[in-house]
Amino acid sequence: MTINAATADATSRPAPYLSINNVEVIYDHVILVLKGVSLEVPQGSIVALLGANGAGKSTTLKSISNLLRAERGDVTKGSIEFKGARVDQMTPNELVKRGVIQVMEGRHCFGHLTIEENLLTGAYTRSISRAELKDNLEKVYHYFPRLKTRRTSQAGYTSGGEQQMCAIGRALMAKPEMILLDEPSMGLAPQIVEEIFEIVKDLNSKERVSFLLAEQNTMVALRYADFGYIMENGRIVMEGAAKDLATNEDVKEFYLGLSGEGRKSFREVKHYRRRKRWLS
Amino acid sequence: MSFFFEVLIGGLLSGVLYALVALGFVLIYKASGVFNFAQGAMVFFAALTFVGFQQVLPGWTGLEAGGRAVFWLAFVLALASMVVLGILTEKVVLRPLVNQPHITLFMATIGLTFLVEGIAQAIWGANVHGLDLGIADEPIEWVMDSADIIVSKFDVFAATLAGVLVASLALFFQYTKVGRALRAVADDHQAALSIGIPLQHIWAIVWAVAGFVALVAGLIWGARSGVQFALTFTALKALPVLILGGFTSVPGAIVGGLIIGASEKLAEVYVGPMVGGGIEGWFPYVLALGFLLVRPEGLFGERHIDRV
Amino acid sequence: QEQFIGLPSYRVGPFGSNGASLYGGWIDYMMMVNERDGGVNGVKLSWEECETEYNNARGVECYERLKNKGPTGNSTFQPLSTGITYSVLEKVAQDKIPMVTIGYGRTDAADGRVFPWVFPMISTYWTQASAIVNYIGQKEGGMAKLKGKKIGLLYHDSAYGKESHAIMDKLAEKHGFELTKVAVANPGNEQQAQWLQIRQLKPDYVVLWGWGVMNATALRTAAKTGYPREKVVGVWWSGSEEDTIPAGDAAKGYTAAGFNVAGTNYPVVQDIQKLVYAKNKGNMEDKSRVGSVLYNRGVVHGIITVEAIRKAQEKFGKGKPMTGEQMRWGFENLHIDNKRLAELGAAGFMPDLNITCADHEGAGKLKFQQWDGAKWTVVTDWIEGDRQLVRGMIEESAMAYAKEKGITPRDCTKEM
Amino acid sequence: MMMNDMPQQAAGQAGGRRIGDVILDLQGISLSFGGVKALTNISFDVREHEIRSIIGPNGAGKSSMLNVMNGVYHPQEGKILFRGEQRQKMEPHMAAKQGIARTFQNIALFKGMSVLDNIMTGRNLKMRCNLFHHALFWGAAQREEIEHRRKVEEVIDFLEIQSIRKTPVGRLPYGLQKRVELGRALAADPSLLLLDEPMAGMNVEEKQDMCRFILDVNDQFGTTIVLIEHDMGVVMDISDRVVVLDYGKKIGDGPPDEVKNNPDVIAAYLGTAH
Amino acid sequence: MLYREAGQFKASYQEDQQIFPIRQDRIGFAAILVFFFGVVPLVANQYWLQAILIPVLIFSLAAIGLNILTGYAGQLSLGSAAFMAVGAFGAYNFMLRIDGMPFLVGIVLGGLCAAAVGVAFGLPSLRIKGFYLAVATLAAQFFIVWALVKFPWFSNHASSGVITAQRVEILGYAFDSPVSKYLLTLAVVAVLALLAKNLVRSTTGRSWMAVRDMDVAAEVIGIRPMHAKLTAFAVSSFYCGVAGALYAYTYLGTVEPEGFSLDLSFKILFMIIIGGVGSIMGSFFGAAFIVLMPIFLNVVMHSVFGGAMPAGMGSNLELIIFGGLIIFFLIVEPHGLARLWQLGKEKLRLWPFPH
Ligand SMILES: Nc1ncnc2c1ncn2[C@@H]1O[C@H](COP(=O)(O)OP(=O)(O)OP(=O)(O)O)[C@@H](O)[C@H]1O
Ligand SMILES: Nc1ncnc2c1ncn2[C@@H]1O[C@H](COP(=O)(O)OP(=O)(O)OP(=O)(O)O)[C@@H](O)[C@H]1O
Ligand SMILES: CC(C)C[C@H](N)C(=O)O
Ligand SMILES: [Mg+2]
Ligand SMILES: [Mg+2]
Repeated sequence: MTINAATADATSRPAPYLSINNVEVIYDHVILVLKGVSLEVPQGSIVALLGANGAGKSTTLKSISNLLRAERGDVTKGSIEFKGARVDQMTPNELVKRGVIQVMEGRHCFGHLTIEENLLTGAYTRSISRAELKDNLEKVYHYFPRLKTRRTSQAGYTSGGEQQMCAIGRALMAKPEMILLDEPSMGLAPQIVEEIFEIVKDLNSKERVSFLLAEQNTMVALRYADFGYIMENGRIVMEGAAKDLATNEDVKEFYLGLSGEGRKSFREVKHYRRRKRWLS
Repeated sequence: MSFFFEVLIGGLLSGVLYALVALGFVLIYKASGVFNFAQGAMVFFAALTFVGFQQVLPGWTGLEAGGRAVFWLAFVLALASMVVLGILTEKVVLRPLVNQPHITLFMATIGLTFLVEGIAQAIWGANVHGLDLGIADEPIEWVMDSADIIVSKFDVFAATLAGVLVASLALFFQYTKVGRALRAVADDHQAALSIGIPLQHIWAIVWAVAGFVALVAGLIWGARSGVQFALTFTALKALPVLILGGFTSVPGAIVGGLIIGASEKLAEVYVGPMVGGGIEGWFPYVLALGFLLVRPEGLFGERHIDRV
Repeated sequence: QEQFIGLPSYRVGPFGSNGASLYGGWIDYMMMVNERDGGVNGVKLSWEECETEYNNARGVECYERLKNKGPTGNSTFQPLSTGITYSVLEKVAQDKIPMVTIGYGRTDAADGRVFPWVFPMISTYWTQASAIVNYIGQKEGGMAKLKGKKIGLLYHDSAYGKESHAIMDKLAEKHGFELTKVAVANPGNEQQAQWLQIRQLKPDYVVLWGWGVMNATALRTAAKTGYPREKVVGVWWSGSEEDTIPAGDAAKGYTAAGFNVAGTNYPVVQDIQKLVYAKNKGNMEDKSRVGSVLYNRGVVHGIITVEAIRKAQEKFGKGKPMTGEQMRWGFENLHIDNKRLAELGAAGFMPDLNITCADHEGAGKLKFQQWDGAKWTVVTDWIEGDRQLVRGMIEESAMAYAKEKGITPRDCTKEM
Repeated sequence: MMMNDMPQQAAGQAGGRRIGDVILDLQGISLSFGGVKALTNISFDVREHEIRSIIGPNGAGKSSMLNVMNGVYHPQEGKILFRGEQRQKMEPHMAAKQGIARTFQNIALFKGMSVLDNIMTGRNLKMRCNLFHHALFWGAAQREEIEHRRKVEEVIDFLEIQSIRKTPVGRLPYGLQKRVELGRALAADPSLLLLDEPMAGMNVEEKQDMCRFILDVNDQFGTTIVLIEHDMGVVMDISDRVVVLDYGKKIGDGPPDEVKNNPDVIAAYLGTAH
Repeated sequence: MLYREAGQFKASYQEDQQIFPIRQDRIGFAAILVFFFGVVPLVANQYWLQAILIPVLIFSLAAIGLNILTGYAGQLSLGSAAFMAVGAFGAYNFMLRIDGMPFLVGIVLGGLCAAAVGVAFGLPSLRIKGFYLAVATLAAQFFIVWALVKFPWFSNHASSGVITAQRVEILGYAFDSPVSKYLLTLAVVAVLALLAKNLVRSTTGRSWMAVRDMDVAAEVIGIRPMHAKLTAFAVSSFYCGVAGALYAYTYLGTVEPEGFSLDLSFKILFMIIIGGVGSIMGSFFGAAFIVLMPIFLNVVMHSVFGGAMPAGMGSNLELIIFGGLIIFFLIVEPHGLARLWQLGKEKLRLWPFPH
């Protein structure tokens, strides 16, 4: 069922930058969540990881950034390589230093720190001058002007959207090469969603930051991504160039809500639909 | 009236000593959200290690017993032991328990308490020791002469030391990069990990600093009541100070200490006799409770953020 | 042939150092007896320790665990904790194991008619209190001089500390001194308020009724508030090296009661050093503490236990291990006069002792020792308590217990 | 469909939706936290049986508005009338008693409990047995438990979460948690249901399902719904009326089509992309 | 393969609500009951009964009490020992002062005293949370013990403040022997454990857990946090109080206020954390662990090293190993022995397949 849309330009694709090979993840020693996931992110690209709730997107990202252990999860099989080196045994700190950072789903700001302090902690791994730090801060404020007005508030008291911006801004402060972005659009106003994806695009093209983003908002994700993977039940069930996926009938129906004659009103969807399952 | 002041001043000064122990708790709580039950045991461990080295060093090195050289060497070695203890704690206890509920970490520090108490006594024996810092615990004469109020030299010294320690730690937390990272870790382990804050280092640092604070507290308390197992109980004195001042506030520890110290002494002296005395054991807690009802996060503690 | 003795000791926890010294002395004495005499009439002493941590529940567990060890079961139970004493008080009668509580425990158990299985030997807390008052009277130049004097009682705010109240009140009434009780909350490592109160009050003497860290802190704080240590008189649980060494210079001049004295120049202690430590065998990790107050107190425990075995064997068969019941008889008929003490190498080391069916206390005499900054020196001869007064109170209290529990007191004229 | 034996909702039978009277009337609400003005002089109303949406940029005060409605926040100024009665200072559990249920933006499920138990808590208000009955778990308590369990099972069927009944909610993926939260609110048979971004973090298919649930609740039981949502597709499709907030101020109010074309709203919120 | 639930279907909600929905569990549980009620009294010697089983049972009860408060209602408390003391002294005074007071009524009244005191000290929980509350409950711990020492009325003017429990008699039958005391304790604990299990799986328990997990949300859905917290305090203290009364009557016989020290409070806290926070069964595991482990170490130490080691060293090694084991267990399973047990069963269910 895999659409091998990429075959044509396979040769021209850059060497794997981040690659995950056949990774299996088990939580709590008994709950098998990822059942052999493989995917690649070429340097300088935006790759989207799509899939329903509970498919294992976040788990995949966490297995890359090595945050799994803190949740009593374990990579029991497979390997993860970044720029040719195995990274599965590295601490998150080492990974961040190598340029891979994750923005976790559900915001996770430091509630008792102010917005500005939150951003500053983002630069923890870098040893830079005060001036440069300030510069970086300004850059983030430039991307998210809302944060600037709330800079002295404790993050715990800011609105959901503000926290999301704070989390992304904080990651930017680390000046990463590769960002693992988990559901960036969740809870954001449409305008901000667009803005955030514009920022992603911007960083990608201007600063050659690569992105692996897990998204539910398939429509927007596919619009900005170069390549996409679709996950179901802990497995990759489909992969392909973003524009190909966007035109695939199944994807259109199940992930974009478009059927034959274009978008259907939410009011009109009369019956619960059973998703077509690719596997298991 | 002078009696009142005597009690008040005595109370304030002992309050500072409570603060010194409370400080160790605050450090660790602030940096990892862990309520370190082992703080009292660490105070004991530190003091015992110091005294132990003081006793064995002359034999090992031929230095003059009770001399300055031995004192400082013992201090350095005790400090080194505390740092090692801190690092080991991080490696063996905290690292595998990252991101676990606070109560689990709390319990782990209880296990640590047994461990530390056992190790301390297994190495140095269970004997009690005296400890002399060279500053007599006697009234300052000119105050005594002029106002007939007892103010102990030793207490003033200890209070100054505690004040300096508190001030520098407060600044450290508020204004340095590491200080900020510490606070971040306390809020959310996982998020801190995700942005590359090396929890391991941070925790090792904090536990080492807490070990240093424990050493200072141990020396001072040890000089006051001897180096013996009961030093672990100093922690009990620190608890009401903590809740009154707020678990997360370094200056809170000092202010809480002052309030608790002064009021418990005054209560014991003026209220105690009416109800048969011995109220010092619970009075600080009841007082702290009263404060908490007005400010549930302690005087200077961070407010608990509770949003929906 | 072995005589088994279960030792519910404590070597960790807040009183670990006290327990280590005392049980050390006791064990060393038994080792010495085994070495020197090959046991008691050929019956070797054997023992097993059980860590109680000075904790009642664990004490009970130790009691039960040790109960049936050895060929004849545990022959005596001596937990060195009033709390544990209370917890096993009824069990010892059921299991027929004599409990000997030397200088602690339940005071009214000295009435052997009601408490056949319990022996608060040498001296009870009440006798001690009155002996201390007698000592103070002696110092002042006669009991009559006590009238109008002020005595402060600084006590550990617990059942143990409160044990002093009833008797001290009585004595204050009798001798006409003014008694002020000052409580110290557990654990007692902060006493600023109490001593400022004392300073305000300016008592002629302060009786220190403490245990553990409270003692050293009291002395330290007395020094801090300028109260002369010469005027502080401690009870026997406040008068050991464990209390004075941590107090450092502040302890100089402090006097405390004791039913045994410190020092190594008693033949019995020297025998231990010769026969045990010279062979690298002793129980004490820190040999310099051999001869300390609590260590020697442990030796007293040893002497009393061994002499009771000897006594019991005289009646029930030499060279045989004794059962608890037989041991009880031994304890109840224990007479250690000064001659015997001299034979044991313990003349002046502890008071002579005469236990009877009715009187399980048996001595009621104390010596007072003063700390000179490095060691204890005995400053008085044996001073007796007001045994008549105390005995009256004991009997009253014991009878009340008997009534509550439905016990008919033994008729001691019919014993033996 | 199912749940048709829920007694007290007589209205809205046979799928006929009719908007009724004002059920909740907010007049001149102002709320601030320290220096932050979260809401400034906001007035609007909610009518019986309608789906009323609140939209606005992040930090506009939408969630705060919901918190005001059910008593979590107490506004400094303004009046709140529920079914024509002015509310004095109102604690959340009193609001619940009056029939207001809600879901939360950051899922507020009881993490240590199973799905079933979570939804059962929704029926808490309807339970009559006391502690002693519960301790014995016999007779009345058991009967009551079973009776409510039946209702809860209906909710579970309705939301199609039968298979995860006994799973601890902490382990569930985000979307399902949202659904469970809706279930907990529904279990209380609310007359007014406040939903704070119920579809955040869902893909289109799941959103469709969720819309269906919301519409069905609204249709069948006539439950009034106040909805906060950032997906304009959803909001415009299913709401009857929409309020637009911008940094604490109301900048628009009316039927979807009108709001969609309001220039202020476009500038502040929708942007040009939509 | 024996441990499978396949083929067991629940036809009614009633069946689904059973405490042990799986048949094998029911059989196992029945076997355990038979063992403890029927076999143990026949085979256990006095040491096991008096020094191990009775205290384990009593501490289990106290741990259930604390678990209700901390594990289910989320209110951390360090005052459990004090509530035990109230139960013990309460029961003592009821039996002392009211002639012919039946034993069981006496201990229930003792428990009720504890419940009342518990509610009083629980009032601050309406405002104070987490560790702040934990430290605040220390006020209860110290104050209660102080009051019991200070006011001689409580101990019937015994000079030492120590009370001696009256004889235990039910309907003329005297519970004197270890076996009868054991059975009495077991019966009381079993019944109360069952009631506790019922409570926590009912609406009451759910509202406790709701308040624990998120009190704002609980309030929003109509649970009154005040009511939930105070009932938790009341029930919890009641359990601790009854445990305290049993402690005095069937275990020690004589108790003093200081016996109910902070140490004991901590011990009970250890029990629930090691056993499993929020698990009735875990309370039993935890109590057994905390009571047995030091004894076990002590015995092992003696038999392995005997006299070979300096005397103090053995005791210190015990401490070290005990502390180490606590940490070890927490690392292996932060949710306690009860969770370990559950995971074990889950594995068994899947066995021989890994997932
Ligand atoms: N800590 C954990 N312990 C046990 N199971 C977990 C844990 N975290 C996640 N899971 C399970 O792993 C599966 C995948 O979860 P994951 O969070 O990776 O999904 P997702 O694709 O990110 O979903 P969503 O879109 O809802 O975020 C889910 O079924 C979930 O229940
Ligand atoms: N309890 C509080 N304390 C302090 N400030 C608060 C509190 N609650 C809300 N605020 C502030 O009020 C403003 C409105 O917040 P609210 O959560 O209502 O926004 P929102 O419209 O729901 O935004 P979003 O769409 O991002 O969820 C924000 O700036 C927030 O920081
Ligand atoms: C050595 C101990 C027996 C003294 C103690 N205070 C007690 O009486 O319990
Ligand atoms: Mg996810
Ligand atoms: Mg919101």
